[in-house]
Amino acid sequence: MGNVVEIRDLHVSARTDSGRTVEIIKGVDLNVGAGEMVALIGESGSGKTTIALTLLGHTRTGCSIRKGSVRVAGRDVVAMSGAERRRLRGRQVAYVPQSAAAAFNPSQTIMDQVVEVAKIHQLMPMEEARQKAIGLFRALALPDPETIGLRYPHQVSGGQLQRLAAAMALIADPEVMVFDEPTTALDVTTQIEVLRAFKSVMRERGMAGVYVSHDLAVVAQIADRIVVLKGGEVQEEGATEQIVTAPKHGYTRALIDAFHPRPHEAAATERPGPETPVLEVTNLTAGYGAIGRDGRPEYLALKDVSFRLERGRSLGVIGESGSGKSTLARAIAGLLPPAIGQIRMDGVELGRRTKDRSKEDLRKLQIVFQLADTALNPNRSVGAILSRPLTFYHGTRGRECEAEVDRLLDMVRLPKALKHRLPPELSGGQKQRVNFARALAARPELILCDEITSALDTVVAAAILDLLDELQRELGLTYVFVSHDLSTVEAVCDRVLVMYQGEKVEEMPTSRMKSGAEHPYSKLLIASVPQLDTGWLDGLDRERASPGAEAGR
Amino acid sequence: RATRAFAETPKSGGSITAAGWSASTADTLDPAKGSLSTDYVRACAFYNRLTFLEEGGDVRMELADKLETQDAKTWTLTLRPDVTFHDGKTLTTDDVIYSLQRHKDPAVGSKVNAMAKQMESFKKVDDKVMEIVLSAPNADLPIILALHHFMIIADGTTDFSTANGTGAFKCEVFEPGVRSVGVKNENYWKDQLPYLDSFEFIAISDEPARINALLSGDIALAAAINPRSMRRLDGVDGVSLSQTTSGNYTDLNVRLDMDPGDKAGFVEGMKYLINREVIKRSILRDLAVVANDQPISPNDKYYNKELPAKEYDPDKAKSLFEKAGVLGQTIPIITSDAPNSAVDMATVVQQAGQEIGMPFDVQRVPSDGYWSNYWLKAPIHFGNINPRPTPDILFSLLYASDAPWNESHYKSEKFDKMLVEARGSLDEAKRKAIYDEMQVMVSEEAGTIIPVWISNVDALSSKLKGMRANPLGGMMGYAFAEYVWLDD
Amino acid sequence: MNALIARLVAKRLGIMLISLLVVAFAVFFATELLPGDVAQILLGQAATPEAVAGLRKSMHLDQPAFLRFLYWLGGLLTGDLGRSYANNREVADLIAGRLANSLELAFVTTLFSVPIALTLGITAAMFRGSTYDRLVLVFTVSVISIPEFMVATLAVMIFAVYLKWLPALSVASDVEGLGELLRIYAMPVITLSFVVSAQMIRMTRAAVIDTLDTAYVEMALLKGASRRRIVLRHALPNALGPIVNAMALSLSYLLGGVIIVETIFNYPGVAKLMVDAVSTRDLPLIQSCAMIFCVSYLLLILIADLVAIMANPRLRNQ
Amino acid sequence: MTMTTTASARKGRFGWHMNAVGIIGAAIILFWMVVAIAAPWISPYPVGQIVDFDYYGPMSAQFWLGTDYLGRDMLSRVLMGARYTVGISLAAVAIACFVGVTLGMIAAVVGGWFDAILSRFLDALNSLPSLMFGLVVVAAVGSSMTVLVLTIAVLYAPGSYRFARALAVNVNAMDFVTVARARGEGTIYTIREEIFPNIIGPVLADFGLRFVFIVLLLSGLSFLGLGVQPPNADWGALVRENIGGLSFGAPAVIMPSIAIASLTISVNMLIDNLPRRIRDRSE
Ligand SMILES: Nc1ncnc2c1ncn2[C@@H]1O[C@H](COP(=O)(O)OP(=O)(O)OP(=O)(O)O)[C@@H](O)[C@H]1O
Ligand SMILES: Nc1ncnc2c1ncn2[C@@H]1O[C@H](COP(=O)(O)OP(=O)(O)OP(=O)(O)O)[C@@H](O)[C@H]1O
Ligand SMILES: [Mg+2]
Ligand SMILES: [Mg+2]
Repeated sequence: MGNVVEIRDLHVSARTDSGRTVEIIKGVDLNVGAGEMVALIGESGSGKTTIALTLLGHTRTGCSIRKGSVRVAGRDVVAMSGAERRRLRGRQVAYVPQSAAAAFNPSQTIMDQVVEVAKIHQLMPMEEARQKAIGLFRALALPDPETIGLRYPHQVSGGQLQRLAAAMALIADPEVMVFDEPTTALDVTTQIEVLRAFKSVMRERGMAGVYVSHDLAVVAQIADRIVVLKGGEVQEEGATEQIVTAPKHGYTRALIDAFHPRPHEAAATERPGPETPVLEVTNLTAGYGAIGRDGRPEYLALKDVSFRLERGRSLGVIGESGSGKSTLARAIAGLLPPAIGQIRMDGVELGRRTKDRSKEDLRKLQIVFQLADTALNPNRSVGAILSRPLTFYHGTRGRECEAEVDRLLDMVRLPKALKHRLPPELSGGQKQRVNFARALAARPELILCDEITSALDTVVAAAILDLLDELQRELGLTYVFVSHDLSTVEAVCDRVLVMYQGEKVEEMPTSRMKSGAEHPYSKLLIASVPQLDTGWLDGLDRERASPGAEAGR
Repeated sequence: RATRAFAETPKSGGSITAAGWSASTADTLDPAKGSLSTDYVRACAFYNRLTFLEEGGDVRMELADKLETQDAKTWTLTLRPDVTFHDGKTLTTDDVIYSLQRHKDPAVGSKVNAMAKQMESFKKVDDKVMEIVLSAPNADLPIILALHHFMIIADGTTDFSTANGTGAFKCEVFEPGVRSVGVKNENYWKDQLPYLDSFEFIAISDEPARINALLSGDIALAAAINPRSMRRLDGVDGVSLSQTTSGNYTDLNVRLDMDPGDKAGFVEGMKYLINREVIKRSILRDLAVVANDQPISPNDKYYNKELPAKEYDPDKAKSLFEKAGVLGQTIPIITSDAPNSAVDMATVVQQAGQEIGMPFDVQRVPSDGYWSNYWLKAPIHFGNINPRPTPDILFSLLYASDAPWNESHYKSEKFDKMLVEARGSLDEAKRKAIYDEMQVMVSEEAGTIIPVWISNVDALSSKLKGMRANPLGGMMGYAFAEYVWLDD
Repeated sequence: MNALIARLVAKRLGIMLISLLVVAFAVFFATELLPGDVAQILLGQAATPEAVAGLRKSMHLDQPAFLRFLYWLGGLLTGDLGRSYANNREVADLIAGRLANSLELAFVTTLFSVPIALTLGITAAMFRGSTYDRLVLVFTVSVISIPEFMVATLAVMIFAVYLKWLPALSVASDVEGLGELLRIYAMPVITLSFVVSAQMIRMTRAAVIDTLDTAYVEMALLKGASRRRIVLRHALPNALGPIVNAMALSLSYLLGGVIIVETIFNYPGVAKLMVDAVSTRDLPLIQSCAMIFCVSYLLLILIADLVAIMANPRLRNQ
Repeated sequence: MTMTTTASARKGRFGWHMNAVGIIGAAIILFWMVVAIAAPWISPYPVGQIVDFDYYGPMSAQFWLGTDYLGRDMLSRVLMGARYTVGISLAAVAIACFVGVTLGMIAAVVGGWFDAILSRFLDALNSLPSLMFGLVVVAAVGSSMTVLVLTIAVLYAPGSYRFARALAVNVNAMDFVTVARARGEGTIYTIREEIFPNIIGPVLADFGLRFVFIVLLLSGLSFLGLGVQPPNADWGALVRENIGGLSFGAPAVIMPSIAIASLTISVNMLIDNLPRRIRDRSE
């Protein structure tokens, strides 16, 4: 039997806003055999999504297939008419998007959207389609398979939505499934569930698939073969085992290196004793919604959290999505006034909200957000973004300010020429560096980092983590590092604090994390981190009898 | 053009819709309060007056059978015997006394309160005969009683949501600001009249819309056509025009008691600066007659033919302004859309001023509230005077020292004396002589500059016959409904 | 869900009452600021001081204006709109017929213009960037840049005077049958539709384009849905909120803002009534009209918000 | 993530490029602005002078755009009218949008009572009939160019406010605004530097539409006695006073209409085709 998918010499070009045409896929060949799962990995912007979409005969606005053929089940989608292509989509090739939350129409019930493919292509009576969907829900280990379809997208969790998106793709029994980073937005415990569900369904039905990801560890669990992309070109291709254990290409090696975090070395000057901590949080309780009569908000996202943090140290805060990590950071920064509890910096109690804090207090404590895209004003140049805190806190202006900006850019390893660019003209990694440099510009003592590497691909993330580590040593900074990714925490933190449903369940040194976690939730969390080992997921399945109930919440 | 052949024989039947130019919620069926054309049209259709002013300015008896006097002070009025109101009640002197008396009560809000005050007392002789005693002799009483406001209503009427009159039509619908419908009064005291079975009167304030409605056949009569629309109507089949040059005028008033009107020579300068010929030709498209700064119209038998209109003479005006010491000063002129064509006239004056180095600052103010806020008040402003049937009414309303509408605040004892003298005189020749002199005085001394007489033009479907001119205004002095007929 | 809507409606009604009060006061002071009063304006050229004083007394205008205003407000609470100063009729009677006319016209215009605006807006969004789209955009701007009175006058000249298809006036008095009704409303409705559609078309286009850019629309495309299905089933329901809001704002114009159309077609509606009332300084009538406009404006916005909520399950099921 | 990916394609400074349609729009606007400034020198006749005893005259060598209802030269009137239409409308729309947008942004950032009260107040202002408002203004402060511009600005600011507020509320929820707040920045800085650049695109589009409405409103207000005084007239007023010539297609009514359309359409053409740098800032 031949290949289900055959891509030959694919060239995709895009027209930029200024009218230039750039080539984003430069002659890619790809085969997917029957029942085979091929992974496309590579850094952001390498063209993974673009290739995946060509399997459905689709290119995003402004892009077009310039040359080459994409054969799916023997027919070339490039040469097809619009109507033929419509018939292909959903029925023969199905797509599971990166963010299921965005891919579901918020105003229709899930069931309507899941069976829509059947309706569009008139594959079966609606009742039958519904029954089939319920069967799929069950196969994908979704809770309440009978009724979950009646809910609206916002009424189910992210992990569930991701599985529902898979059900939506599977309803028509397609020959090829295309997964576009289906787990990137999920936290580790959920990710495991989703991966497991995908794997079993695919295996059961013997479908072919293309799996797009930048996460090698994830890919290692699910793919038979891996294709490594960079800049729209194939760098290396091989069986999973080979790529993971014996990469040939330099770029692949860099990817794999980046995956193994360099363990954090504790700060050199281990100062002993009862020095006043930089940050001391006691009994912090905060939440959202209307403030009740007892002074507590309607919904508590943070319950009675306390910890201390010494100068030059870093504290990792981990926990699943919604466990209150960001809320903690926001409360400390004064963006969300706490209902109860105190926050002391250098022994002095801080005001509850930014308005109540002195400029000096604000300067000493800086916060860096997860999404550099939204944290940087898209309309101010990098230079302007960086010089504002300098002018605001230190009154630096003119030439002096320019010099300082250059120094900051240098510090975060960015070329000076970037100063004149606007954020949308930067890559993700560059943006995150600028985001971080802005915090440094204030010359702070304590930086709150809220998932600053989660949105980045591994190579870029590793570079940022290195930078963080280095700056800490150079400038004696103190970090609170919020993340759901344990390996990053491992890379920068001295201690970790595990959060679960708004409560601190455990705190321990990073070094003891793998072995010494006591709380069952901490244990689950730590065990869920994918390993760069093709057998890890299957091994885990054998280890654990039933899939965790938490993820389905 | 207005006086079309009257030889055709009238036909009875049919109904028409006619459109005036303004209506509002203040529309009323109370003749005393009437102020707009719609009010007058309704009043003429639903009520009757004691007398009626004919085309040539002669008085015809209407509800009155006879109106006689010896001394122009005490008048004996005899009513027609056969008149009934719409509700069936017979007309008596009580109704007349009630109708006239109420104008003197300020609470009624009568528009002719000032004129009614001279009717000192009324004496009922019997049901058909009564006496009216004036405070001072006035030979014009029969004409005064022909004014629209002096319509006769039934004794004791206070509710004007419908009309109970003696007129040719009965009021069927009255929606203020919207429309009114009258149906033929079968018991009308005049033989044959009215010819129409019913008529509807509406107002279309937008002039092009009014013409369009006529051209499309939606209405049979469009009143008050703008001269510049003539080109649209000229030569159009099925449309005829009815033109009346009555005493309507828009005047430029310079108050004599205020700067700059109090400076000798200024007013005279203005009289030379105003280009009457241009106003007549360009603004009014020749639907006007050049006037000579006094209010009595050329159709009137008392019109002073010897009195010339001042020619446009910018040089003379300039030297007069120089004499007055105002040359080069910026002088404001208040204008508005409320007085007919006043904005255009103001620009003509302004342009002329500019040429001799006399800058005028033309200020167009809202027509809303113009009459109460600017008219009679601003130092230089425009006014608009509707036709009045007698020189006496005009002079006492506009030029006597105590005149309520003394537009230029003209004051002359000699003038006041002459006015009283003429009023009380039954000697025609003497009156004519006095009025001639008064016209000269006003023309030379007062600050009211009357450039032209404005003709009123109504456009009508050529099926509509029987329209004639009337000194009281357009639409046959608003009384057309009673006299017109449809020809097919 | 019903509780939420009930709460929202209750809150909005509360706000509406406050707004109405504010508007009532504002209108009152504005009227007071205008020179001249009813008596003076009614007497017009004949307004001698004695005559004005007499008339004022007889109309009970000699009481302080503010007192009369409060009195009117009090009457309003019991549903009594008072009597018109200008012609001493019940304000309610004066308004009733004309409001009905205005509502009728607004209703017919809405029926006519909303589908057209939706179609043009949606299709322009579907073919964004195409010549068709550009044409629609230029068309909308041209339409709003032609003065309303010109559109109306042209329409009359063409359809009534030359072609004689339609009457030049739209007196809704004695209508027989649907055909007659359509004939009578045709021109005012066309003119008004020109005026109100432009904004609606632009907003609809923008809102639909916004949703067409979303991931779920792309997803629908990848499921093989046709363009029609994508727009009607996926984009439109999610763009409904902003669209309905824009429509509400445009349609709120149909009651108070149609003075030109009412004048040219001699259509007896409330806009002209209000202008009359202002020019005669007829306080009770001005106030009542202002209240009507304000209420209709707020009601439309409320309806728009409710539609937006009903269309959005996230809000609906809060 | 898609934002990141498109970024690389946008590299380079090509954002200032403007397409042909935009350039045509700008050229027409520029043309009218030059006309507005130079009008008194290039008008062949004084605006108020009656140059022809005929009226609604056709286009001729002597009177390029014919004559109006009084026989005045239409070309001169249109040229001088440009002063008022372009000048007043631009000034008024600029003020209305400036005030509306500023207040809208402040309301969005400050929120709470300030927002609630301001919104209610402006809603109420919005439901005041504009005719009445115009009359009150003339009665209270008289009439001058400044008053006219301010009146229009007041009439149009509430709409602008509503629009800008809705946009600003969305931007206000973005992280970079939170960062500024965490830094301790004041309201003025926040709205000027963080919010405004991100709503400018839609605000400009709104500006274009509002401009069109103001051009037309102008003629209505001059009939109330506000602003442009005879013998001058803005274009809307020229159309209105010559509307009687419409039935025989007099240039006196056609020409000012074309002038209005050319200006309003080109303003919108320019705005719709502004360099992406400016227009798409908020995307
Ligand atoms: N519509 C577009 N117009 C212009 N360039 C585009 C467009 N869409 C994508 N690109 C460019 O094409 C390249 C490949 O994009 P693609 O989305 O396929 O990358 P990816 O590998 O999926 O990245 P990511 O991991 O961030 O999802 C990128 O450089 C991107 O900037
Ligand atoms: N503005 C808000 N209003 C109401 N609830 C909120 C708000 N922001 C967050 N929450 C809720 O508070 C809880 C904690 O949220 P938080 O953002 O702190 O989680 P997190 O641990 O940072 O999660 P993630 O890993 O997804 O960022 C969640 O259940 C969330 O739904
Ligand atoms: Mg991608
Ligand atoms: Mg978070």
